[in-house]
Amino acid sequence: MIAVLIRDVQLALRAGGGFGLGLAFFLIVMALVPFSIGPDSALLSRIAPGVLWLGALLACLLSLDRILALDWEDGSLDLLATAPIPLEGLVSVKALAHWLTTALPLVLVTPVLGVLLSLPAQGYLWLVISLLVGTPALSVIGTFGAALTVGIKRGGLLLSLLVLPLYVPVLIFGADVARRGAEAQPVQVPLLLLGAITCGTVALLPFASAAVLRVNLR
Amino acid sequence: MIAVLIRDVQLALRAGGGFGLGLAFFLIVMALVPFSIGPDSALLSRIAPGVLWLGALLACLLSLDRILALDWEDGSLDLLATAPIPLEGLVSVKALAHWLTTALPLVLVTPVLGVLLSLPAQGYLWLVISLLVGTPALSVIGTFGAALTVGIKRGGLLLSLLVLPLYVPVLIFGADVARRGAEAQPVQVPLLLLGAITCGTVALLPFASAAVLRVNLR
Amino acid sequence: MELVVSELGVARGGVRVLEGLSFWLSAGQALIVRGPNGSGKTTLLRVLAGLQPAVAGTVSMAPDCVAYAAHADGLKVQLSVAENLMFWARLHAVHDIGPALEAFDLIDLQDRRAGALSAGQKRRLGLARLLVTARPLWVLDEPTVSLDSLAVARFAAAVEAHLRSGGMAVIATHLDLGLSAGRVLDVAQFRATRPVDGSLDEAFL
Amino acid sequence: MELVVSELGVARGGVRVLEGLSFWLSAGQALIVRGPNGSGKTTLLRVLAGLQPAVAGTVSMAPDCVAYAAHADGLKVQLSVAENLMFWARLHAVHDIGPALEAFDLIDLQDRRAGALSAGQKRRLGLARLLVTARPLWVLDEPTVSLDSLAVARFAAAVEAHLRSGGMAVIATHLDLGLSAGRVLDVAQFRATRPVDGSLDEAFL
Amino acid sequence: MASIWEYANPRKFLETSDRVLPGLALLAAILLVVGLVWGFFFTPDDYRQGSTVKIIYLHVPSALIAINGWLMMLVASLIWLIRRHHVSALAARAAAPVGATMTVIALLTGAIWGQPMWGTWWAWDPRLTSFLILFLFYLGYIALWAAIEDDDTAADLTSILCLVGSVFALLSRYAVNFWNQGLHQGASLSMDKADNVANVFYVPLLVCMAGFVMLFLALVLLRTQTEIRARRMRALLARERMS
Amino acid sequence: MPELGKYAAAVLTSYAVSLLLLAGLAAFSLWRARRVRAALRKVEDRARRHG
Ligand code: HEM
Ligand SMILES: Nc1ncnc2c1ncn2[C@@H]1O[C@H](COP(=O)(O)OP(=O)(O)OP(=O)(O)O)[C@@H](O)[C@H]1O
Ligand SMILES: Nc1ncnc2c1ncn2[C@@H]1O[C@H](COP(=O)(O)OP(=O)(O)OP(=O)(O)O)[C@@H](O)[C@H]1O
Ligand SMILES: [Mg+2]
Ligand SMILES: [Mg+2]
Repeated sequence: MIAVLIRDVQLALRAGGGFGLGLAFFLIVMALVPFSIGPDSALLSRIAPGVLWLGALLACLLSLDRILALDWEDGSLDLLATAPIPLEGLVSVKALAHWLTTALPLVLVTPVLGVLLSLPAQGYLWLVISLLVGTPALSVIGTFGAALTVGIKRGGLLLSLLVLPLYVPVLIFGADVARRGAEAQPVQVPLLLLGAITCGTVALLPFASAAVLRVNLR
Repeated sequence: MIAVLIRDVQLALRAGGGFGLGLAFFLIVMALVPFSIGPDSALLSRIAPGVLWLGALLACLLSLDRILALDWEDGSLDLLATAPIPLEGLVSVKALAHWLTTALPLVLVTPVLGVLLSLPAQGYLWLVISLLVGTPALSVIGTFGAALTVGIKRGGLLLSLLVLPLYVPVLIFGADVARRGAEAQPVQVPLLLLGAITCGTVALLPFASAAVLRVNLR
Repeated sequence: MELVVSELGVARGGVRVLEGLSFWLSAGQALIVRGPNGSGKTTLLRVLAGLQPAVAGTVSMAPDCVAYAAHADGLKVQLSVAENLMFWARLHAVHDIGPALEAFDLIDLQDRRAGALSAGQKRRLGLARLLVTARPLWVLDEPTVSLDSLAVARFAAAVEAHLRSGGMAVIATHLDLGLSAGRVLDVAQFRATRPVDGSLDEAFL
Repeated sequence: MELVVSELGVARGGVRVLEGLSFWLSAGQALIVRGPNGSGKTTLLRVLAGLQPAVAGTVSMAPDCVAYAAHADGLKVQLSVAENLMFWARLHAVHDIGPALEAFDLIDLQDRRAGALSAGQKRRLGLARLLVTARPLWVLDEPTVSLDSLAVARFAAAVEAHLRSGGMAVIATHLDLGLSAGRVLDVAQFRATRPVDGSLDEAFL
Repeated sequence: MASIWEYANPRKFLETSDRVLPGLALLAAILLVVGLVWGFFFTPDDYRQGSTVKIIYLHVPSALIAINGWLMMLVASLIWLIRRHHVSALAARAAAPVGATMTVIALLTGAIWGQPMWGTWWAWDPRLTSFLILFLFYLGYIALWAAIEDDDTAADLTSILCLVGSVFALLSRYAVNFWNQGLHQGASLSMDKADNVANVFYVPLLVCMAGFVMLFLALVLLRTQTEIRARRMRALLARERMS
Repeated sequence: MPELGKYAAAVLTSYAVSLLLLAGLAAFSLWRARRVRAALRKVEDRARRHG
């Protein structure tokens, strides 16, 4: 199980492995926002927390199809399924590896982008906290979507379609925490709810993912 | 050449071919915007033209890796390269097929999404026009990016990374036309520039794409 | 330790391809599966490996005794040969990849990226994986494709060593493997006559 | 119409693998390329097909006279067998796919989705494509992999018919193709001794 | 009376539904015509909303079906997962496009109604928003069915998606509620009970709702039949292929 | 025709759009039902003839 985690992280770090690409995508999309909205910094600072959350979510989303599809294509997934680890464990480890290599760097880089979008000073702390609490749910839900679409060629877009509505609650609470933080309002309630969603998905969704994967390998 | 166009459109329309998925992605991302920004419709209506342009651009972007990578993976691209059509023609036709199956539906559906984002009434016409003029450039530039990254496994994210900076001018002028339209200001200048960019890329970029593809096949 | 397959029926894409297939393999024996294209060899092997369920009959061996190798070798092109092998070894709690590298003449290639191997070299690496799984039953689908004659001989030697140490092997192939032992089973005789599987039969026909 | 290859050098991944390779093939002749794994057969064939440049020497034939078939068959899994073939036929301005279907016994399968074929059936479809390209030189990389003996015989018949009608073929393989004609070229003897190609040589050594 | 599971046999289902369908379709047509004509021509205008109140005869029934259609799919998916009756999975598949269409109708009529009433086509009101999310779930469900070839695999995957999706749909409902308190009417059919005109709107609305339910049932039965036949055809073609 | 007042456009479009969608769905379902039924009959006949 740890071997799988190590391998996945190692693969992500190798050339062509995709580490940093999610990050770069995030950076560029955030850089494009002022070009499309216009350079008005009062406007930008109002939408900054929301846009940063949305951008992080999209960057996560785009890297989802690397979680399982690569292993499927080269036949590793068949071999992993016959290896002596339970599938539930496998999907959990894969979600963890995705979080470590994709979501965590995003969280760490958000403050920099906050500057680009004139995020108010008091907003940084809660933005980072909300992302830290919320992104594990994104990885786990994403793994479920990846397991659903694993055998479908270039299923990336379908994967997005399936996963995005599932992301809605996380996005609502996460962006709400960030927005309230930026406006110096209390954040307890949405933060608690966000935490609850994360705990719930992390605890339960791997079973659904494993079930789905089993069907797909059949 | 027409055979290739027909085949690409046919493949896109087949089950699992990806037609409509770009559209659905666009729809969903636009629906997520209010969840992240908040439901204030005055704010939404101010950022609507820019966000719609950005969304259309992202939806285009995500479907780029189907242009060439699928053909590369199953070996068709090697065979197409040895077939009796010039590579320049091949990449042009592939860009055209991408525009027909991905960009055009996006343009047609934007007005509906404008409603969701409370786009001001006078903004619709210019939004659609700017998209109609600008999206061919997106497809052609995207094909160039696809040719650059063909051969890289799951190169989708890298592709996005390479193509996004190239999209900047198109986005700036396109979103500017749409924004001025929504604010009832004159649009001629950015529209002309946008048209010029589109003509230029459509005329010249296929040569670059073909050259790059030739290198990648080596 | 033995493999008993009785009255097995297997289906692909909702169509039953083989039925009434029974055989028996004890420790140290190998079975060569033959049959024309599309006769269901690949499907049979996937069932034995536990990757898809049988539609009838039983297989006596649990899937976690089976090491499976198919057309796709499960190699990561970015990792080196040794790293690829090491991963599978760790997963199966085996510590030494030396013998596996040696058996398939991969020692010189061990630091090469797996993506920079030729077709036959890739195949050798895929086969070396079997040696680090430490599982008694090998289920192999056309293992010698793209191998040159020297490599085929090395493969035969590896299989025979595995059999001598009490292992078993089920191998589907169209080629001559150079194995001295090994019964042959032609699956063509078990071609299914009832076309679809039981439940569907009643439901939709 | 003839193929003259003289003093050819080919490189893979920046490393020269073959050099000083010359041969000569006239209409109606076939050349079987042999050599151990990793000796450079695939690389040689890609050069002949014009997919990568030679680092030295010349090939007399323009790439647009070559029909190339490699491991990947270029099939679209969503399209049917006939649709797949039809596409390539149209691209090469050939109108009738009947003979190609017949030569590889695909008539019964013609309405099947290409994704639902077995390994050997896919290969047959990939080979049938050669017949609708109407090109004189066939360059084939391990064409009979996964084929059963009947299909190998059909393949041999198709190659011989092609040769009789004035075509040529260069075929890399480890297996026996059952071709009655055909000279054999072992590439092992042309293994490169100077490791990198000329320009690099000067630059870095 | 025989066990309800008998109808899980496709042949039995086809026979029974063939018998039921014409009557059901007729009933749906009559109820819809009566309800809509009554509502459109023979009800007075509301004192506040004017003639737009007539939209209610389309808006509320379609919203009702949109939600309950998803519920029906959920139940059918569960039955498939637990008892593996093919008809059940196929019924869920057949219902999805119907539910999606109803969702679109509810959204469109609501939007058209919103323009005169709230002065905007669309507002990010919880009820409206959760409807949009429901629509997205329908889209994903249909797309997944379309993308997978093997019927049983597709049935399994879409069933699990339906299950997980339902949980998340509920979650989003609460999230959206928390996020924005909106403009939309409260959820009670007795909204106008206080007014003395209540029954004037109420009775034709009930007729329309019954009509929509019947239409839904008829369409789902018909489409399920089609799916069963298509499935049987694939099975037969597969058999043909072998011999 | 009842008097719809200043909201005539809204009411009429919503009726038109909804009825169109419903009719479209019903028509498509019927068309597909008929097509599949015919195709199945053909396959069944063929199957019966060949035993
Ligand atoms: C796009 C916009 C709209 C959507 C998606 C929408 C959706 C819904 C939904 C889901 C229901 C629930 C039915 C139920 O609970 O059984 C409903 C009921 C209703 N809607 Fe809307 N609605 C929209 C706009 C409007 C507008 C603009 C009005 C009028 C001003 C309106 C008036 C009503 C009424 C009167 C009901 C019945 C409430 C009840 O259950 O008693 N809706 N709508
Ligand atoms: N995905 C699929 N869907 C439907 N039918 C399939 C699918 N894959 C294979 N088949 C069919 O199932 C049958 C058995 O295929 P299988 O791959 O087991 O054959 P095989 O004996 O391994 O053949 P080969 O020697 O060509 O590899 C074939 O008739 C094939 O056409
Ligand atoms: N992508 C690559 N990068 C670097 N070296 C490579 C790459 N692919 C192959 N090689 C090396 O180039 C040499 C020639 O490979 P090639 O594929 O031509 O061999 P081959 O004769 O076709 O072998 P086989 O019989 O195994 O298919 C081999 O030594 C191989 O290791
Ligand atoms: Mg096989
Ligand atoms: Mg080779």
